[in-house]
Amino acid sequence: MSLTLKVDLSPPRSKLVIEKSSFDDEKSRHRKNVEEHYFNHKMELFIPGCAELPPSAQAVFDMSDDFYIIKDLPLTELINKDFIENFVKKGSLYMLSHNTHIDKHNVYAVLPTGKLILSVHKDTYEELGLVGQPSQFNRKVKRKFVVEVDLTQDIFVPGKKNYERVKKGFQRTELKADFLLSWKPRGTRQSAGPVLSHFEDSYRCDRRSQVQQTNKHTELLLPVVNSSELEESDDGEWCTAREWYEWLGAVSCGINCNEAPEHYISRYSCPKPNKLTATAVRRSMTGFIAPGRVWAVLEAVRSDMRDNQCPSPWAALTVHGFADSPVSWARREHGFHHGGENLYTLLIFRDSTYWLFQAVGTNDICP
Amino acid sequence: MKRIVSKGDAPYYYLKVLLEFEDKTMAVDVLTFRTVIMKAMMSMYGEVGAAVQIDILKYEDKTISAILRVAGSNMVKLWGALTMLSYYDEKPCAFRVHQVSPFLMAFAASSRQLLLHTE
Amino acid sequence: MEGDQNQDLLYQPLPQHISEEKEKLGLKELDCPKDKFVESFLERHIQNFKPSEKKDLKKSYLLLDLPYRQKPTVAKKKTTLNSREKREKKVYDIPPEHQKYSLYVPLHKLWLQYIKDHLQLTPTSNLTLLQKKMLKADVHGALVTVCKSRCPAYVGLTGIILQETKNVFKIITKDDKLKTVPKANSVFSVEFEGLRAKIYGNHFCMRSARRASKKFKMPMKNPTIDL
Amino acid sequence: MVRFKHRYVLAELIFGKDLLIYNITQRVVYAAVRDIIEQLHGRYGIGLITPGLSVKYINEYTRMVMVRCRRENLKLLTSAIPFIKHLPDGKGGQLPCFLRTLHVGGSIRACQKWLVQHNRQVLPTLLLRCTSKEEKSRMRKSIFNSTLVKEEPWNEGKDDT
Repeated sequence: MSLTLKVDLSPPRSKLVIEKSSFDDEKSRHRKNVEEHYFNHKMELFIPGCAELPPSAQAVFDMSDDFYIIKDLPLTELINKDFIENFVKKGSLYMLSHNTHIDKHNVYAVLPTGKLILSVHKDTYEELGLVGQPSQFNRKVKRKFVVEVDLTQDIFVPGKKNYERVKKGFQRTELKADFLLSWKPRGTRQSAGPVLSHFEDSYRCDRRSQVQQTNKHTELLLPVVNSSELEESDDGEWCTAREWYEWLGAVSCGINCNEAPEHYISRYSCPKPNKLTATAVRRSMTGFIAPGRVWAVLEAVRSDMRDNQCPSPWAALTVHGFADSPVSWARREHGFHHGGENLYTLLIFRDSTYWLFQAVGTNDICP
Repeated sequence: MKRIVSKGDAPYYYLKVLLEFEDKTMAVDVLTFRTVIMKAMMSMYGEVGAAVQIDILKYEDKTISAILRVAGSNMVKLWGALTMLSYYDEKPCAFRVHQVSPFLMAFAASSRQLLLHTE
Repeated sequence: MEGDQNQDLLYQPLPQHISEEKEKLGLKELDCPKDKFVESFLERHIQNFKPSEKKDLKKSYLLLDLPYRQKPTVAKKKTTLNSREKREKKVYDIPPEHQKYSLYVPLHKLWLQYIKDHLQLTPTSNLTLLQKKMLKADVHGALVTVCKSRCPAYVGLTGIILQETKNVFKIITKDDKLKTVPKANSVFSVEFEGLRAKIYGNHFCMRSARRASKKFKMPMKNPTIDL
Repeated sequence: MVRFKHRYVLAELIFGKDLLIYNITQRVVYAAVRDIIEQLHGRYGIGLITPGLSVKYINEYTRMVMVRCRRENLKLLTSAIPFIKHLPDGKGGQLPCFLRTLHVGGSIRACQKWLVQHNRQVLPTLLLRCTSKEEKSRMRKSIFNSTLVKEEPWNEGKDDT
């Protein structure tokens, strides 16, 4: 009987992974976590107790690191032999289609490992003629398919069967998109200029730099956390990790949580116990950020904390991934569903322990 | 090293909403805004629905937009009630739900609205 | 086997112990010819015994039991092979030495003429009428391309149709390979005279002879063009 | 078997102390239940409860009401029933009244069985309320008649009082 009176009012599932570890631990996965989160669009560093960013972190933020946007780039250009030889194989190339929503459009990405990932709709998939996997998130009704093409394979050259097939498929379907691009040549620290000149002749390219923003807080209440304990204490001496995470979110969104307004409006206030701090600084960077940049910031903050450049008990580094990226961490598939959450926060303590919060939405595989 | 994985229902859900009146010049203060939400819940889910605790974490009266917090189990109810609202005080209006997330942090950035300046 | 034994029993001489005691039982040898005895026996026992019946009796044997007689079978003359035999004799198979694209180019040319004749193509021809005609047309010899398929491996395949069965097309490709492509869940495109017709394989799943005679109804059983 | 499964809620109408008989119809109770659901659960509640809701039985003398609803929404109904405070008396006024849920059954038959049993148990309490002797004897007689069929040990003791 189709007419059921049961109404499902349960919210969509979500996952929050909280990990506690130490940077010195050999098994620590923080490096992998940072480096495998390929497509980031916002990075935010929050340091309480300082009016200014500590010097080395400031230096990393100020460093210019541009990214490019290429308009209406056909996918056939991505399997161009010159392009693969000169750029894909000679550095870390990050490319992500822009203004494509993963729940509505086809989304393409090039990972620094040389994989071209296409998250395409059923109709496109049937026309494309390349073998892929149905998406993890709607297995029953196969609506999305993920196709992977390894660009760095030795046999992936013109004339070979697989190459020709991919090329024909791209030509037939005439797939194209705006792409965000960032390229780091291996070894040398030169800019990604050559990539731009490669495309400049035939496509509209734009050079962009990240948007920086600094916010200063004064008289802010800080929740007290215990670096060795994630869970609630028996006598309420510190806040739980989850409470802290919510609070940091509130600060990032510019919510004043020092005092709660009347109950009719909101009952949220800074979790207890808390401590007043005179100043705090929040620096953010928005754009297309390569994981290397995030890693540099993390290293800088850690060295600053080691050198006692700032009197803060901890520092928090939050990295937001693209909601429409086809992958979250490494090659784990990512979808949008309700929110497309794809972000992580590192809470760095002075004693080189850290907490890692990985927030993923409904259409995500647990990292 | 310790790892906690919390799956399933999140304790709270957050919604980024915008209230739109046909009459663009309408000025709405935070108390009225709260009342609009309560009225919406009242008509859809009755007194039981109106009793649901909804926190307005942040409110901007220029754009009439807000960040709401609601218990996970009531999120679908709230979202539904906001969607069904069409009149307040006999003035046509509508809620636009921009973002929904179980993590408040997710509202700090929205990659879909990012880089619109490149257009 | 059992029947044989019974028969033997019936015509056997009397058992030993009876023939030994003949006198005691009062059995006598016949003192007249056998047929006379039978005649008088019948006359005595059958009421209204007509002499004409006697003739009938003479004509045929009177059997005391009825042995099974097999009818001699007449072998039927076979004119055609059934489809299993055809398959066994590899009538449908195209031998490898004939799997050459160049061999079938004339067939394709012939088909182009045929389709031109069949459709009576003019710049002003009615499109719906063309579609209807195309639906009934024979596609052997047409140059088709698989432009969409649920299975990606078939997409992009181009060649001349050599055979059409209920569920598959057999296509010879330009590099002399014979491919069998199922009609279901694929879309084929045929090009001729500057026109491109798309064949939705899901609605084409029938033998070509049946397709020519079948009436296609507009709300089809499988309604969508979705694969 | 594919069918809609229902639940039947037996409730008692309580109008303060007086024993007057009011003219309460099935329609009045139905409207009251719907109104209270709308007030408590809004349009959503109405949407859930309306298919399958009906007042199957009402007895003005014993003041019993039987309300039917779909099995999935039993909780919705039973949680809303106690909030009914008034019933219209048919003359434009409101009658203070509330419903006391006595029994929930899966079929009308089960509810009827329970109701018969219940009424039998209630009869002796009516006896106590009787004032005149004549009334008392009439009551006794009717109790005797109703309990004669099944001899159960409890009514002998009660009869003596």
